Amino acid sequence: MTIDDILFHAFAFVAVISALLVIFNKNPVYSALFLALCMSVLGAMFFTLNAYFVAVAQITVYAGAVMVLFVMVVMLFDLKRESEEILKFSPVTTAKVLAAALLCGFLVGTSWLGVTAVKDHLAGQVAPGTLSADLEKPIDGKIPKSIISLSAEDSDESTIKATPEEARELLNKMGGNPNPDEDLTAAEDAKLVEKATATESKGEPIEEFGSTVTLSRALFSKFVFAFEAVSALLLVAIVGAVALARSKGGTHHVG
Amino acid sequence: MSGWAKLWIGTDMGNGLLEIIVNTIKIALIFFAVVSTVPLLVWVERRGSAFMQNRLGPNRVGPLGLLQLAADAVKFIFKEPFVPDAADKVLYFMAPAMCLLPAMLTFAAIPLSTPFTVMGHTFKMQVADINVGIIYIFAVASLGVYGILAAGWSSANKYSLLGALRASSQMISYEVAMGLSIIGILMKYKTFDLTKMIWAQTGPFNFIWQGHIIQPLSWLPNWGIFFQPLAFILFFTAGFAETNRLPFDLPEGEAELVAGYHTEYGGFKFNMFFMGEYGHMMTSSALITILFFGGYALPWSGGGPVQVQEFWMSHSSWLSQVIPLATGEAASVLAMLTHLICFSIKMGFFLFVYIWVRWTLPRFRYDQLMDLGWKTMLPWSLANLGATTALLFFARYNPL
Amino acid sequence: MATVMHVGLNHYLVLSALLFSIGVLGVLLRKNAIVILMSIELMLNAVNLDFVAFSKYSGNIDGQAMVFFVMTIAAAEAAVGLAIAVAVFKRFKEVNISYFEKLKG
Amino acid sequence: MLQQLAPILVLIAIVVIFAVVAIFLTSLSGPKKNPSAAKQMPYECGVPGISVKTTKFPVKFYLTAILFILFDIEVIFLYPWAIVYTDLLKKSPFIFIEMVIFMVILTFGLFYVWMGQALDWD
Repeated sequence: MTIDDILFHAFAFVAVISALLVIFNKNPVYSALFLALCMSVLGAMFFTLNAYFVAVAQITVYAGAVMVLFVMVVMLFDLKRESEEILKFSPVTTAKVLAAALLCGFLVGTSWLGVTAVKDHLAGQVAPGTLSADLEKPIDGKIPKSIISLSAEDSDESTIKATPEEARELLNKMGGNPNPDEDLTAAEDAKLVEKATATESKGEPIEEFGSTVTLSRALFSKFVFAFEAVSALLLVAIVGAVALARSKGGTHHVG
Repeated sequence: MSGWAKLWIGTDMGNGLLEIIVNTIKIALIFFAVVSTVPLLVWVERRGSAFMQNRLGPNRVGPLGLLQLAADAVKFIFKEPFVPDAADKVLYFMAPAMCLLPAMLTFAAIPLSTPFTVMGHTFKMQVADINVGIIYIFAVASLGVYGILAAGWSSANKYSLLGALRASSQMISYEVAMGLSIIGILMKYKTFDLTKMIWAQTGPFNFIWQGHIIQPLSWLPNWGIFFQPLAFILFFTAGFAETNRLPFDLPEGEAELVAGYHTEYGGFKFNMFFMGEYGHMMTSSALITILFFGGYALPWSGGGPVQVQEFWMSHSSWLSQVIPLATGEAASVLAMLTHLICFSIKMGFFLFVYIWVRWTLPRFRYDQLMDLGWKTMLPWSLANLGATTALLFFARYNPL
Repeated sequence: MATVMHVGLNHYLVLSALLFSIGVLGVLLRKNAIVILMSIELMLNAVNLDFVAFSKYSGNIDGQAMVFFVMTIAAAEAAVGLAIAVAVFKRFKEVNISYFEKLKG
Repeated sequence: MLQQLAPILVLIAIVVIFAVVAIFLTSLSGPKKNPSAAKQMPYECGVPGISVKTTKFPVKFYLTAILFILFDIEVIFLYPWAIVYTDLLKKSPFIFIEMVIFMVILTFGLFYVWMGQALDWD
């Protein structure tokens, strides 16, 4: 057992306990604070998964912004502790708990069995871009820098040849190519080959998987439509929130 | 080696039991260094303010009133442990720690100096070398709001709650402007790593225009402030608001809100809020130094830290005779000390400016403060971002 | 035991499933609209964990990119959801979910 | 993996231990607790307290928080963009144009908020 394993179990324990406290605490202020804790722990877990920027973004956005809003609203309302029991014994409550447990069972079962099945299926035939055959071992892909960096200006003469398919595949995998399905011209193909092979022969400094640069390249090329859609979503949310907050309050009338 | 120590091998805590122990001690030392700088800053603050207002300040206890710090500490420790009846007990006790922790965690990512090597073991002058350093600092700093909100709410006092709400609203308002203001400089450095930022600022002032390196004023250091002066002003101003210091100390406006969110706190618990505030102040001074003033690198030193290391390589034979160290190791230790002093001077200057401004400017009104954040700083940082983007577009985009 | 304790993709998926189910349970059990919104945030977080874990174990960065979009949606949902909750609170002095039945267009 | 996180965890442990020990020890070192009805009341500058808490707070506080979330997301998208901007610009102006569109849409949101007086404190 390595420290990674120990930490995963520690983080998982804290995350699950704080998640349970979110829903079973009668005081909404504590619920919100425990949710912030849960989100921070998940952020730390992302850090151990090499998703550095995602981890800090998770803490900034969820723990630092969204949950602050929740805490502020709960404190402003000055909601009292709920007097009603959350888990009182009744057929409806039992059904609810059973439904959630069943959902949990399904999710755990499918993910556990599914991963094992994929593992068995892929044993021996590793295809790049698919799940790695041995799912106990994460792909800590060390990716040559000049494959990621499309702007690498110099490309020396190559000794080892990579096929255009391989080069393109590597680029697609990193999200470096804005249009993975687009047919490249012969000249562009040649360039890709050059780049891929130049790296192999030169042994340049390598970039770690999950680096922010790789992520940004994917975010602003492959996901450009989603990125622009985000701006529209935020605009709508701004307008909606302002309109709602400025309204005199309430809906129409008490029924 | 015990099993527990073995687990840490391969992490940034070092390789081997010795390095792990030394690194743990180093982390504790940096923490206590930050904590013990607080009374010193308080002393500077009180003496400095007295000097500015033509008073004497604390001058009775010890030389120059320096022992006043010890007297204050003793008083903090021997106060009656007081808890208001209506308080939410758990949060009331946790809130000071929730304020202190983010302040200390942000300082952890600050590179204080170059790494040094002793007996073949290399140690970094930094608690954690995080490759997304600057965003990490912003992320953790934004968690500081919880301590304030928790303190205000758990005290069950309306002054506390209103003070906490004011403080948190103000902090989040200025966080946006703060985040936006540094994007221009990030475009230039192309990294989130604080050490790489320092290295990007070595050498003389230069920039790239259409593929050519232009060096108009070679006597200027290559510091960020010369590229982004407006960003510096915005960042510095936002720093005051983030630390809730004058002229932005509305949360603690004595006339209206008593002492703000820590009205109901006393003794050591109050002291921890204080440590948190000064910790944030130190982190923000250190960040300004790193982003805009070349960090620990000496200005006009040519190749920066490399040059300093080489200088000590040829001038450190005397140290090798005093203590048994290889020349390279002695040079690395001396270079580390040089850079540490350089960093302390730069950071100390900004800490002094914080104190200076506090006793110079009057307090804003709350609506003026929010207007400044949303209607002045935010548009200006957006304008700065737009101008930088456009300028870089013309400088770098070459359709040919 | 050794294989169970050795962390692989399975572990992240199971943890994510647990958190998601806890979120679902919160939505089902609680009456307080704000706690229900929190439970939804919890479910979105569980999905984020899945995305990042898959990204790591398949060597594909796309999963991490998706997290940003989930985050945006979660933030927009929280902003608008809480604005509605505040509007309801101002009217009824409580944020019980049953009051939302009285909403009219 | 965890290389960079390890020192942070150690620091968290140190700070938490420091806080717990300090608060615990100072609660022992101080004079005996000597509560009185007046002392245990919420502090009201000396006059007898009227209410424990007030529930009337301006809407502005949480409206600020809502706007903060939305602009924070914008900033989070700008960070990764900033570090690849100049590199990708060498190849095509695409990276410039996409951010211009993004920012124009969001600046429109800021304009709406401003015109709608949501940023005014009165």
